[in-house]
Amino acid sequence: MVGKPDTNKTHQPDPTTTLKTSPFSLKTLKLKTKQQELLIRITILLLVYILAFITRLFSVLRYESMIHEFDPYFNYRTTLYLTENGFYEFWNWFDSESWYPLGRIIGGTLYPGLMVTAAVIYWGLKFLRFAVHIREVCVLTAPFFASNTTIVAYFFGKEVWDSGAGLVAAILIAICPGYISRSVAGSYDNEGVAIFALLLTFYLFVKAVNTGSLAWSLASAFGYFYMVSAWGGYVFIINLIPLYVLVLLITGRYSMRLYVAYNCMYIVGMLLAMQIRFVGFQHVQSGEHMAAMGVFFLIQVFYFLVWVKHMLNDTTKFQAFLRISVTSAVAVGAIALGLGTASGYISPWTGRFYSLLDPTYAKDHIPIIASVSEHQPTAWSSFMFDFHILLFLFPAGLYFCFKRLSDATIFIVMYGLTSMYFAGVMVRLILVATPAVCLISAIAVSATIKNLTQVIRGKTGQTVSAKGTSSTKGLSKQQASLDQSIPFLKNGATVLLFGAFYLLSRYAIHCTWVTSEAYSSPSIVLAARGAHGQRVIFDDYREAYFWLRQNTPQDAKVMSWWDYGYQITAMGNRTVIVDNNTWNNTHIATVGRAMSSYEDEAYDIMRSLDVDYVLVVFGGVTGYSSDDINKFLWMVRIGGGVFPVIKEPDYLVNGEYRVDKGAAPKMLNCLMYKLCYYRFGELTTEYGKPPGYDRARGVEIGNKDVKLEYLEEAFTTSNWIVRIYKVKPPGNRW
Amino acid sequence: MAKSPIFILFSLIITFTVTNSFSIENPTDRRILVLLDDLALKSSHSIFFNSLESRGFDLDFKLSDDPKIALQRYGQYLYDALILFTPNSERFGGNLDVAGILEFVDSGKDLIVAADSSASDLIRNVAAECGVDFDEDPSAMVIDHGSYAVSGTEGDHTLIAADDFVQADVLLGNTKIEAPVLFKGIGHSVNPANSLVLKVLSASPSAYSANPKSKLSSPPSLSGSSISLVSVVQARNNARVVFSGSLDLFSNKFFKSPVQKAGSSNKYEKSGNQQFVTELSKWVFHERGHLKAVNVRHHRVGETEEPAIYRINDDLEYLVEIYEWSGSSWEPYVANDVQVQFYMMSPYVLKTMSSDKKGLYLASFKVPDVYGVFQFKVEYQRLGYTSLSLAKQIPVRPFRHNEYERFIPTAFPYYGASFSTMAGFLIFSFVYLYSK
Amino acid sequence: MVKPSSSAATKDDARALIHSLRSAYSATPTNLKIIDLYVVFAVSTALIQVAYMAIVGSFPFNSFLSGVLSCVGTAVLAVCLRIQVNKENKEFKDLPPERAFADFVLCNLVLHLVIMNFLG
Amino acid sequence: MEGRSGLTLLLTVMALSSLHLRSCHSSSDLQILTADRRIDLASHIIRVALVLKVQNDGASPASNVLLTFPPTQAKHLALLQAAEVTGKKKKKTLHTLDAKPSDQADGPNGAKFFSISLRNPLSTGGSVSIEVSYILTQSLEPFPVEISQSEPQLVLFRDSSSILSPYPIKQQTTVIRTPSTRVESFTRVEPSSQLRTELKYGPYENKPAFSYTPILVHFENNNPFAVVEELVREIEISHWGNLQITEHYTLVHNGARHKGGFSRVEYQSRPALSGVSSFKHLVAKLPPRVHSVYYRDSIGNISTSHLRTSYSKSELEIEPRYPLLGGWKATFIIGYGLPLKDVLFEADDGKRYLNFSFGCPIAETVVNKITNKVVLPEGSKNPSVVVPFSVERRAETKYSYLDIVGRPVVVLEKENVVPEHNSLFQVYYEFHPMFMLAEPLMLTSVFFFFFVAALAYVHMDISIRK
Repeated sequence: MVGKPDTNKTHQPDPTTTLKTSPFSLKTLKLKTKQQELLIRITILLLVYILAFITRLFSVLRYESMIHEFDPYFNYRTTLYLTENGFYEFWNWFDSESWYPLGRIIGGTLYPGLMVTAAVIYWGLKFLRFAVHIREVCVLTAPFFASNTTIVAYFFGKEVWDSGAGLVAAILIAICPGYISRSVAGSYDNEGVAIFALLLTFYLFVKAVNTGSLAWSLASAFGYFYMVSAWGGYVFIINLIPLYVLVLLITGRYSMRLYVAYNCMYIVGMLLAMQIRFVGFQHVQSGEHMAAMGVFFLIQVFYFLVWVKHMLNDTTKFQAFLRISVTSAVAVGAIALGLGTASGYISPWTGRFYSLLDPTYAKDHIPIIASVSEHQPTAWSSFMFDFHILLFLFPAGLYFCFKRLSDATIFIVMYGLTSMYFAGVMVRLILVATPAVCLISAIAVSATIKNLTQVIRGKTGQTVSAKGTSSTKGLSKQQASLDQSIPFLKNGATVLLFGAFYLLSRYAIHCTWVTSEAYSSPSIVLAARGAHGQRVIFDDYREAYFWLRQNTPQDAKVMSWWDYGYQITAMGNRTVIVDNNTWNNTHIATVGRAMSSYEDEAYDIMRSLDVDYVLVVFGGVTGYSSDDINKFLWMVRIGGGVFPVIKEPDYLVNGEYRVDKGAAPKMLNCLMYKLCYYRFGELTTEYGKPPGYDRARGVEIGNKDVKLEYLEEAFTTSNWIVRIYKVKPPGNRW
Repeated sequence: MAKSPIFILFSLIITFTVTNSFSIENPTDRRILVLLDDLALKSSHSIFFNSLESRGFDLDFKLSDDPKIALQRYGQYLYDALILFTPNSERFGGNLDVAGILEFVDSGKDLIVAADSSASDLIRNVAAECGVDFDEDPSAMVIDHGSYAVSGTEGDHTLIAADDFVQADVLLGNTKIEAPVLFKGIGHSVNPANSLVLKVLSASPSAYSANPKSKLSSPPSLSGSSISLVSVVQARNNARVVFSGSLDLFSNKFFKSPVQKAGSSNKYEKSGNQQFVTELSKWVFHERGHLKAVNVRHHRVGETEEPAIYRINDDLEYLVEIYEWSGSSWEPYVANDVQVQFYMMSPYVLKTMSSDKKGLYLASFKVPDVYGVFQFKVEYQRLGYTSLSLAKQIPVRPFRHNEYERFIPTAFPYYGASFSTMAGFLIFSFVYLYSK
Repeated sequence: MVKPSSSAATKDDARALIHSLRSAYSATPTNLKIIDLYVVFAVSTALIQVAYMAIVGSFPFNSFLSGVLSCVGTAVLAVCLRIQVNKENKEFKDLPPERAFADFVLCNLVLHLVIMNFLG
Repeated sequence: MEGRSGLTLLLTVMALSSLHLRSCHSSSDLQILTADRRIDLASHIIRVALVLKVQNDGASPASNVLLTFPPTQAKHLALLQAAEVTGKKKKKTLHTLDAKPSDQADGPNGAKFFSISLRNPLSTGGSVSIEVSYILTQSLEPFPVEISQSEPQLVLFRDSSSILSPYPIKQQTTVIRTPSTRVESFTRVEPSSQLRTELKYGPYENKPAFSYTPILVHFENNNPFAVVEELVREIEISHWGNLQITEHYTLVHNGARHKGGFSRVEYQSRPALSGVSSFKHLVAKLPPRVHSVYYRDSIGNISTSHLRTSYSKSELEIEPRYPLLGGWKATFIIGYGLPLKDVLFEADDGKRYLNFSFGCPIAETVVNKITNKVVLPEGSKNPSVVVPFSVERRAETKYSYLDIVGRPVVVLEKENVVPEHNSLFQVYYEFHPMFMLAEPLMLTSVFFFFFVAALAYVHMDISIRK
């Protein structure tokens, strides 16, 4: 707590200082040796590196060093297993504790990159005799990789524009909320390392395109491999890069370098990616990867044509040749693709992919995807929240890029535009867009500032020559107009410059504020302000999970909604029916059905699944709004999607969802309602309100004397947030 | 005042001794509480009681309104079985009530209930809770003009000679009951919803249940062989309960009296009651038909120790030993219908186990080609025997990455190709380097 | 009525093409020719495998993939090498052929290692 | 369980007759003039104070006095202390005598002997008065064994109305203190009486040796039956001025098992009526000037704990994540640091020694098995231990931050530990201060190399650019 403010105070000025120094470095560039500039650059990078790490430690200071949210708990559990049992056991791990009774092949159904990374770090530290706990390693993995990302961002920016832009990009991405949201300490999730891998791949690919060397493209292939091993988002890469190649071909910017870069990267990358069991043959089978293959063949044909054209330098003959070959090629390609899809050899696109292309798709077709909050389309506010001024710098950056088109800038532009679109479709994909936005805005910032400084310093000639390529034409034009009215322009420039600095400092402040307020709470421990403004901690989740761990039989099966599956297995160490890896819709629907049907029907379902305990999350006492009652309609929908006996209208009263007296009779008597409100009617939650007043919904509940016949209350946490019920054995005499 | 603590002390000590008498090692009951309406029953039913005592039970007779009736003290049951010869008392002394009796049964103890015409609501409730419904009409009795017992005085045919026994040696012993059983009392029907209740002695098709005094106005609620005279319930926890519609069934009078069934010429000196009741009491007090399954184990074929997890397509063996309690010792149980399931939401394997005649049952089969958390299930319910239900959880995993078959012949060309390319690469690099 | 004419046109076009191509190709330096030979070898192997797969079906799919991809990969890499060492390509003047070949070897090594892993 | 002990109890009852016969020829000719015994059943730790006045009628002087315990008690005997009293009420002084299990063969039905060796042998006709205090653990059987949330917890205590002794006792009384007046029943052995929370047996006159009359006291005891099944304390010495203690607890409520469901409403609204035998929080008495105290378990911090520090002692009040009802378990870890100068001293022979408390800091808990691991700094040699009572000792090696040869660990194990065991123990070891420099040197060298590398890089960088 105390440590928090001063840490970011010390690093607050960073952006500004660095900004000051970047032009300063330009100036010194002529006057003194390059070492100083290098030194300054390195120090800035170092500071940024540290800043990126520290700014993500709010959660540790506020709460403790712990794993956040849901999926990270699975990752943590698997990492633990990996470190304890070694890689081969992990690779072949069949987990019988989740998805009872089906079980889950962990090794074949996860992206191992994250776990392996953490484990390697852990083993490394242990080898150096640093007695750290694996939890600490997991907690700090995301920030660590965020720091690495800044370095990559620097090089990328340098590659695309110049080192100044690189530095700015590094700074921007170091504190950009859109990225921080998924990489604070404790959010031990694939995205943490994936963004690093993504940016690295892109950087290396651009590098390869620029140099046209096999080595770089090989490196980018490895980057791609790491990305594939880390996150499902690799599909974005495997579609963006071909698209980029295609665009270059169309705009007539085709070059041998491109050919070299793409082919090597594609072939080797694909082969490497196939080594990940979860990905397997998708590269040659699923429709999502076909674009890349198509472009691969296309570019071969194209190369061949160019070659032939070059061989026989006579246009008429070449056109004839073109006619033949193209028609035949197109025919062959079409037939092949048709056959592939017809024989079901090339699988059609998956639901998530569809929902990417068409935002409304999920809502009507796949409730299980739509039910996840982070799959919702993004609101403008969240854009503003996550990008702040970058949102305005982005177009400016695009403008600069277009002003100085090169293969690299085209790439970054495309990356920016596509990822922005996807970010608009799904909230979580803001993450993918963040690096692009940062880079492009960085270009804008550095370009403007450079121009302004040059204007101020008046004598641009040398700087231009000094910075070689940098937008000579634009500047010299400015020169022309600039010669007449220097003083006025200078003042304007100074003003603008300070304005820019002001904006950037605003950005920095905004970022720190967002990080500390919004993105640093581990949704497993809830904090609230008490009556006298003091901080109240609701630690009910862990209370319940630990109770399960200590006081239930080792092989007890716990039924809960899938959100809590990972946490129960990781912290409660008990078998669950469904969990957050939503691979089997029917199984989840069964649980949804049990929750939404009457107690006796539910009892049969639970018996058939050997359920011993039922766990529900209930916010009625504390006013915790994301509880099972508010999620209940999704259970009904998902259950009804498979079992038509469950009908959503039965739980609604003329279209509205309510739990008070006016609620639908089926609602008042379904299992979920009973379990949440069992004996809640006797409790007075708020002064001056009748007993049984639900603070999360703000109503007095409709069914106050809930009787349970087949279950009994086994445990309820101190704030009632988690309630656990025991399933009774069947009747003795009947 | 000064005496009670000592009494308590003794009762405590006794309870200690009791608690480990009803053990899995010796399922036969020891101490039986007998509740009577009046102590006269003690003499009028002495043969029955004496037979029990001679078989080593110690009976504790109490009047139904005795204030010191208590089945348990501090959560320890003082008795293993309860005999209710109290057809008419509406409530018991002490704190014993319907709930108490049912709790007694639900904790694995045994119960004999003898009702009679005008059976009390208490009895009716206990019965109803076990799926036995006595005739609502309080004054109704079972009347049978077809197969009544011929006796000196021409009665109203409420004394009937029933001989429609259930066919189960485990219930009624091996020796066939020749003479019909005398019955005089109320009839009941078994609730079809309850699968655990079973008719032991049912009335003849010509019987019906009505008030013998009054004229039969409406058709009788119960009639024909749907009327059950004596029924048994074996609860899921193997507690055993007997319901008899007649108290006299157990009486010395009926035990001794000769019987001749109407319409049949042969006449017996002695009714079947004694044999019937004795055999039935042997069953209900777990002297017979009590099974136990011990050291359940399973392993891969050719191995001995139990693995923590199986792989798909493993061959495994499942063994269990089943013994039957003979009243004095555990004898090997011999049957050919014990089945084991390999179960995950539905049985993937269902196999009848082969038995060497010494109680060991064995089944060997191949794990199906499905991974998941399976269970070995033995659900053995045979008429009259205690039901065995064993479940043992075992996960089944898919192949490891190195357990798939290698070097498939069809793939050799591919191998060849890839190796040839490697070779080609080497050759090429040589040629390329030295070509200049 | 269009088709025959066009087909006829294509026929003699093709003949002319072949001829001029052969003449043009004879001018290429030997080291490029070696590479071309290598490429042809790789591609043909790939095609054979595809044909074989079409016959016996794609049961050991990973083996098939590794087989074909190794060929394709080598071919592509060889083409890349060809591009880089080709004197006529201005883009690669600053890239010495030794470096190019070293990269080529590196890529091949990686490729074949992965293939080995993937084959079984 | 009850059944078996019950049977043994019956057996003892039957065996009594034979005892009376055998008692005449007992080991020596001592006799006890007066004996009075106070048994305190207030908590689940039974503390017994026994005052004997022993007289020697034999010809030969007796050097030691025997005490006898029935086998069940001997099994649960946690601590046995004896002291000789001299002087009268006003200026009475105590001299501790050492009491140890005697090697003598067991008495009738396996009664175990403990011998107290007197300061100076008791001459013929002389008499001495001895104060014996011993502690029994886990000798209260919950009965009924399972209770629901609304019921109070009843327990049974078994003993003998007359003191079991190898010597005839002229006059004796036994007073049993119960936590409350709610006594369900107790065996009467006249003269016996109950007034408020005290049951008085006796005075009995002229009981022969080995006389034993079983009594049962069945009473309500709602005090927390907090038992630590296993406690592992790791005490790590760092010569940089800090002593780090980490304690791993496995806590269980050892009273009557909880039956049926747990209703939070009941528990919140009527704490007086429901779950009376459960406990929410415990108090750990830590040494003064503790710092950086933490309280966590395998899944993270536990936020409910308060630390009160004063110059004399610090109290840490901890709440498990959930209230412990009968049979419920909780595992947790307490860690804290201490300034080294409070606990580490230098002996005259140049050795250093750690002086620290042995037992479990949590009040009124029984520890079934305690393991104290003293981690000495790397490079310290031949450690030796001084403990006021018998413990098992092992040696281990632990690798911690930047260790090369590892740190020697002294492991001390003891079973059946009660708060009275919280006495100081010492670990002596030799340590050369040079070892303190090892780690800083390593670190500095690493940094040095790092900078050299950086330097090299910078120069390389220039060479490329030029």
